[in-house]
Amino acid sequence: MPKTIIYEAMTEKLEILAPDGTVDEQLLPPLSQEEVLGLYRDMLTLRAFDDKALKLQRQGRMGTWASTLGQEAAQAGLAKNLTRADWLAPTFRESGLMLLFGVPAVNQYAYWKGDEAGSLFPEGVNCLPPSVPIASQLLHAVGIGMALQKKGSDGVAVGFGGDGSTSEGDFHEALNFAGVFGARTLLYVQNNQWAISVPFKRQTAAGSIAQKAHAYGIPGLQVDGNDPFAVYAGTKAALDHIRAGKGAYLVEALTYRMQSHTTADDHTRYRTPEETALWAEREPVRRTRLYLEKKEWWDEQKEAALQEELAAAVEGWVKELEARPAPKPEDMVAFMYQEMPWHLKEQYEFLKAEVKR
Amino acid sequence: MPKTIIYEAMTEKLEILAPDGTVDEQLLPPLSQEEVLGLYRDMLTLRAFDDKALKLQRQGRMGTWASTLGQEAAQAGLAKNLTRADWLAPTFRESGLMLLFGVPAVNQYAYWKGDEAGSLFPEGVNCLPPSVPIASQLLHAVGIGMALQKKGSDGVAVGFGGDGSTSEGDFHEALNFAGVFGARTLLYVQNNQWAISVPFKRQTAAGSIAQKAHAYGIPGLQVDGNDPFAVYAGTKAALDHIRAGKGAYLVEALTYRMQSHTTADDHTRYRTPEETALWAEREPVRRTRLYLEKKEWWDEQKEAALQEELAAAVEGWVKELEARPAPKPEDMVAFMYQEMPWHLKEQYEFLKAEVKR
Amino acid sequence: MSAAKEQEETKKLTLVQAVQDALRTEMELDERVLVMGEDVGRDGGVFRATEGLLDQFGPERVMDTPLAESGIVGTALGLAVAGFRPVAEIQFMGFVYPAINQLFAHVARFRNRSRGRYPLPMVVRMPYGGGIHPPEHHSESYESLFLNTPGLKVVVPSTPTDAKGLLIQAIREEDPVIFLEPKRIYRAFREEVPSGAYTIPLGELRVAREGSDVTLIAWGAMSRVVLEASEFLVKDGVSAEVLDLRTLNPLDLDGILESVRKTGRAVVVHEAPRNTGFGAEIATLIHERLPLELEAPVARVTGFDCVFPFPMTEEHYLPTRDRVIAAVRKTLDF
Amino acid sequence: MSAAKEQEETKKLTLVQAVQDALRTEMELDERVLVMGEDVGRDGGVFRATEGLLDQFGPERVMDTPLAESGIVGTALGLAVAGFRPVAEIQFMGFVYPAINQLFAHVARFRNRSRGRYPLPMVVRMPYGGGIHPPEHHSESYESLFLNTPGLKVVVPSTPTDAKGLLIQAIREEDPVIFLEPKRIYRAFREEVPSGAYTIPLGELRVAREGSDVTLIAWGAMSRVVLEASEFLVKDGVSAEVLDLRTLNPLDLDGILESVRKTGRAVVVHEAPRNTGFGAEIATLIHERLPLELEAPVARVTGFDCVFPFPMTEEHYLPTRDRVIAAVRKTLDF
Ligand SMILES: Cc1ncc(C[n+]2csc(CCOP(=O)(O)OP(=O)(O)O)c2C)c(N)n1
Ligand SMILES: Cc1ncc(C[n+]2csc(CCOP(=O)(O)OP(=O)(O)O)c2C)c(N)n1
Ligand SMILES: [Mg+2]
Ligand SMILES: [Mg+2]
Repeated sequence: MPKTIIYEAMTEKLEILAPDGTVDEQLLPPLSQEEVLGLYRDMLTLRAFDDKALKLQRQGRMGTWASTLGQEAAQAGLAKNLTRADWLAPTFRESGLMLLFGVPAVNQYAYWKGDEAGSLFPEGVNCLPPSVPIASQLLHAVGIGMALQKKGSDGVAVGFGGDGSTSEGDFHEALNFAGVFGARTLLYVQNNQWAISVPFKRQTAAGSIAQKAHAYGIPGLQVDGNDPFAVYAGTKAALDHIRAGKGAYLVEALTYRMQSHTTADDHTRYRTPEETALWAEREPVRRTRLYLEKKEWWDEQKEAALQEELAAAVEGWVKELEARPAPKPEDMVAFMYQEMPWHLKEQYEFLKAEVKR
Repeated sequence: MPKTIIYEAMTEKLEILAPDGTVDEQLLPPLSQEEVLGLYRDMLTLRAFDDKALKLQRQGRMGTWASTLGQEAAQAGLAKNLTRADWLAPTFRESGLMLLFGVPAVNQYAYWKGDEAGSLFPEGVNCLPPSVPIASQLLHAVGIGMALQKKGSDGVAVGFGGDGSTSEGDFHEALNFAGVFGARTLLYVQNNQWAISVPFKRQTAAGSIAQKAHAYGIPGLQVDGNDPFAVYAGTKAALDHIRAGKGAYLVEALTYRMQSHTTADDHTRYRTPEETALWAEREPVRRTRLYLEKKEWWDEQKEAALQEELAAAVEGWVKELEARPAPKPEDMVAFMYQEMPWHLKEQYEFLKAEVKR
Repeated sequence: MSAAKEQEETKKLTLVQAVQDALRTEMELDERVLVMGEDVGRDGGVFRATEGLLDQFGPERVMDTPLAESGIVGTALGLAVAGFRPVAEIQFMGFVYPAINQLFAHVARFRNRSRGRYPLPMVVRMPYGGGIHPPEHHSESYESLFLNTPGLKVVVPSTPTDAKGLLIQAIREEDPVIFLEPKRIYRAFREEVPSGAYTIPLGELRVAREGSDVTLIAWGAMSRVVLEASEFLVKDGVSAEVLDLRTLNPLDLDGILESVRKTGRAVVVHEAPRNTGFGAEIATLIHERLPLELEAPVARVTGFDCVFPFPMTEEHYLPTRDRVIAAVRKTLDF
Repeated sequence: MSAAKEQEETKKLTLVQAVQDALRTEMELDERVLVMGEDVGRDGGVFRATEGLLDQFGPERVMDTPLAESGIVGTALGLAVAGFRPVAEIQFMGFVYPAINQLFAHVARFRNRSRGRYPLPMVVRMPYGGGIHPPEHHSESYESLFLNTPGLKVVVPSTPTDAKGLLIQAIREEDPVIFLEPKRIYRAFREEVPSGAYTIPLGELRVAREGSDVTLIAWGAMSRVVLEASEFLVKDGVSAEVLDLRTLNPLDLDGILESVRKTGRAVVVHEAPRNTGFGAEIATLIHERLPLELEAPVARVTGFDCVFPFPMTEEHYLPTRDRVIAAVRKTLDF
């Protein structure tokens, strides 16, 4: 039956660097050799940072850890576009991005080891503490983006979620508020195909997350999240749009969680070796190195030197971690309010006294 | 920058009967004269039902009432497609639809007068009690639709919301679950342009509600909600799709809340007389009568007879209402659990004894 | 009441007008203060608590939001982090549930989670409580939920003067405040309320009536019911001391204990259901701390453990003067 | 324990295995029973409570849902209305907040709202409580919220045998049941658990140890801590009676009062924050009903009024054997 068309929807995907290391020259963003090498270095830094945490966890020197293995391009490509005026509202999966944004490694290791004080970041690093309730962080980024818009700031707030987060009501409310208030907010979803054991196709009947932008009157874009150039160029376009005062943007980075969900999970229970092998071929570091080698910007020797340098950096972080004073039990009640009311004072004194005994 | 298109779709609107009473013959659904007159009669019934409630409220014989004035086509057009196997999960705005579905007028009047027992509907009327928390009902309809699908039932569950409801997280979760589980559910949104004092354009930056279906991988359609033929034909198409086992459907009926939000509201605080006048010309009863008169299916005399009949029916409902026994205070604790635990028994006895004193 | 600025003038205001006056006063003084919520703009709020603010301060500071409570609270949090002082309205306390995740998982935890880096100067206002004969979900008293969840301050005024001074203080707090407005007495009476800005500190109860035989403890609309009971009891020669808590967290426990030490008896009154209500906490604190001074167990007069009823029976749900009197008598006869 | 079917056989199971055994047993007996939630299917639940169910019963009865707690509970309600008996899982109690609106505004109210037409035979399972050293939001005990909100039954097993019998009973209830599983003791010990279906009625506490000097009241993982304390106290010549409540609503008040009548003293222990926790309600009920029998005020040993801490200090948050012993001593010395 014929009717009027009231809305025509279309969603695009950006891919530049293929798994075999070839690039679409037309789409390649204008990055200098130094910048490209910087991106590669960033990705390897994240990998070293992550790998050490996994090792510490296995040795019992770290708590649960949520690995970013395989998501380095999705994090480093975006980080390259961010400035000190920007704000992050991260989940537990953004450790790499936070590192590149200026949240010290030791803070993050301390957080995951189980010390709240890890979340007290240096002044000037506009990053909220990571938090665990899925999708709820997106609203914070929208509120900050509304504030930045009101203040006429240059900054942009970036809110994070995974593919699973898109099912929560807060994802919806965040995108809707972002649209209505023209928030200076980038909604950034790393679709790593899995929410613990639930594959993306059981998360939604929609074929992509990027297309969900059509529900909110804001633009949406999918990028190959294992391709640092696509992530960089796609998020740059989105951020340029937002910085120009044109309102919020949704970017979906298609990537893959190569590790288990966290160190408390065992992904072999629900994923096939074929699938993980397929994605191992598509992972971002490998393809970037292939590209660099083709360009003759990189070789085995440079790689070895970088790895050595990173190993030293990582050891430094671990030393810093282990040099931290143990958190004081009584501090659990000390930060609830500006001043402790009588009942918390009593509890504070109780905890202090008990520890002394 | 050129990219791959990963999603392309559109959203359509269905309009058949124009405000001046002319119809698009091509689109006109194959309804007999009797059926068309039935639709008209249904709409007038709703208007009489609503009008009486407003009057009772003004006289202090009724509590708050949420008028359906102007939304008669949006409710009667859908009701005509429903069967006893279907289920409704209504909000406070579906009183007309409920009436046509078989929920007795007296139950509804009792509910709005402030007697919980109004919500005990006759057996065989698969209608949940109306409930007030916006958007939350949609999930119930999806759950029922999942159940109907599991049972292989012919029925469909219909969940309701207004334009305002589409901002809540539950709207999103409902549509997403409906898509993922292929629920036998119609999500039916009466976009009456206002959520209390907030106009639709402040509710979302999207131009329509129907287009929100793109986020969930289910079909969406907008119908002129003041056009009984478009509502009937549009919801029929959606229900046929669902009954055929093809999964959930979102239908947006564009209509207008001609009254204040409820009797506790004063819409002149936030709406212009121009706007209400404009929509008065577009209201559904007027255009249907123009159509009927053009067809020579209706005249002043028939109208008068029908009005008289409806007035009598309405008086009957009021009599029924006023003949109901007053609710017992102790019943407030009697229906909390299958059996009252000790604390509720104590409270029940207390209430009973206090009333006796 | 510690007047921030000496004020001679007063205006005769209802409680809801005092709320509005507080918002306007503080918005004039501090441009970081924002108002947001459903229908708070053009409509001026369904109870008129924000009337006139949109015209005076414009849509950047008075924001009609989409219909989404989680969105309201979650974005208010972001605004607070980035330097504003949002005052968000939840239209009725009965509709706060969708915002519980943002309130409890984030607002209540943010200062602690960031070890003090991000305190949240924000207020969430909610009309609450029964007595106005509305449809379902418009009469609830959920204060218990906010008290068992650490990290929020909870304030409940029961007079126009307190409403204004407490709300201004709430807005100036560096901690998030849940501000509960007893809608039943929004327009119950007028009072001379000082013009201009003044504050009433959180955590200090108000002795609404001095007495020596029994301590009556209440908040919100119940403060009025209890006061009425105390007046009636005078005829019987019973001298009741009436405490209007004003702030439920932090609680003025010293003020309570001081009174009960004097009277030896206490009755707590609240509208919320009895089971695990705040009455139980108050009773327990008194029993724990004054075991030898108490001459009778602390009594509770509360709502019932059921859904708040529809209008035709709602008056039987709410604690009444007579129920309070009966509880006092039982306590005295113990 | 009222065995529905006389069973000779037993199996040595942990608490989490008993939960799984209950689900399987009841799903075999009643095809209306469904299991749904995040990761309950292929993964078998993050704690393996639903392991093997997908293979045995298929995806129509064991549903991995999208990541949306409101959606899980809201659709479970619809399934229950339409004739199924869903057992929904909330992955951790710390993530129940997004479902609060569906639980409190609907699940708890549906029977009453429909005047009995739509009872909701549904169970919402949640692993809860501290002690496993996880990241934030994985250790919470929010039982108070569910107790102040009328309309839900709240069950907390602390042994494998109870877990199975109570869960089967919960599934058979015509009322919605919040079923809290103390994850700290999911695998703490094994017990011989009867095979096949048996039920334990809701609302009946279990006397975990008989004693005469003081009554210790607890539930969930705290039952074990309290039991340990009671064993330790024997050395001091103190005979403690230990009550494991098992059901928090409806509460077995008679069972509590009977014990306290005998001992004259009581200590309530819970992990949740103290303020307006269920300990306050229990203490108040005892004070109200046994004012003359009590020889000391009821004592509370609880969590602190703060966010549940991160792993490095979490052991200081949870009530310990020594804290319970200290409270008992204080009560005895009163
Ligand atoms: C509200 C809420 N529900 C459940 C959880 C438990 N949980 C933690 S991570 C996770 C899956 C997240 O998947 P996704 O959003 O895709 O992010 P990813 O872990 O893949 O980065 C779940 C269910 C949670 N943290 N918050
Ligand atoms: C969760 C929730 N928040 C707020 C309200 C208060 N409220 C009642 S109706 C309404 C507006 C509803 O607008 P819409 O969804 O467009 O439906 P309409 O009234 O126009 O039919 C509001 C805000 C509510 N009932 N539920
Ligand atoms: Mg994921
Ligand atoms: Mg509307």
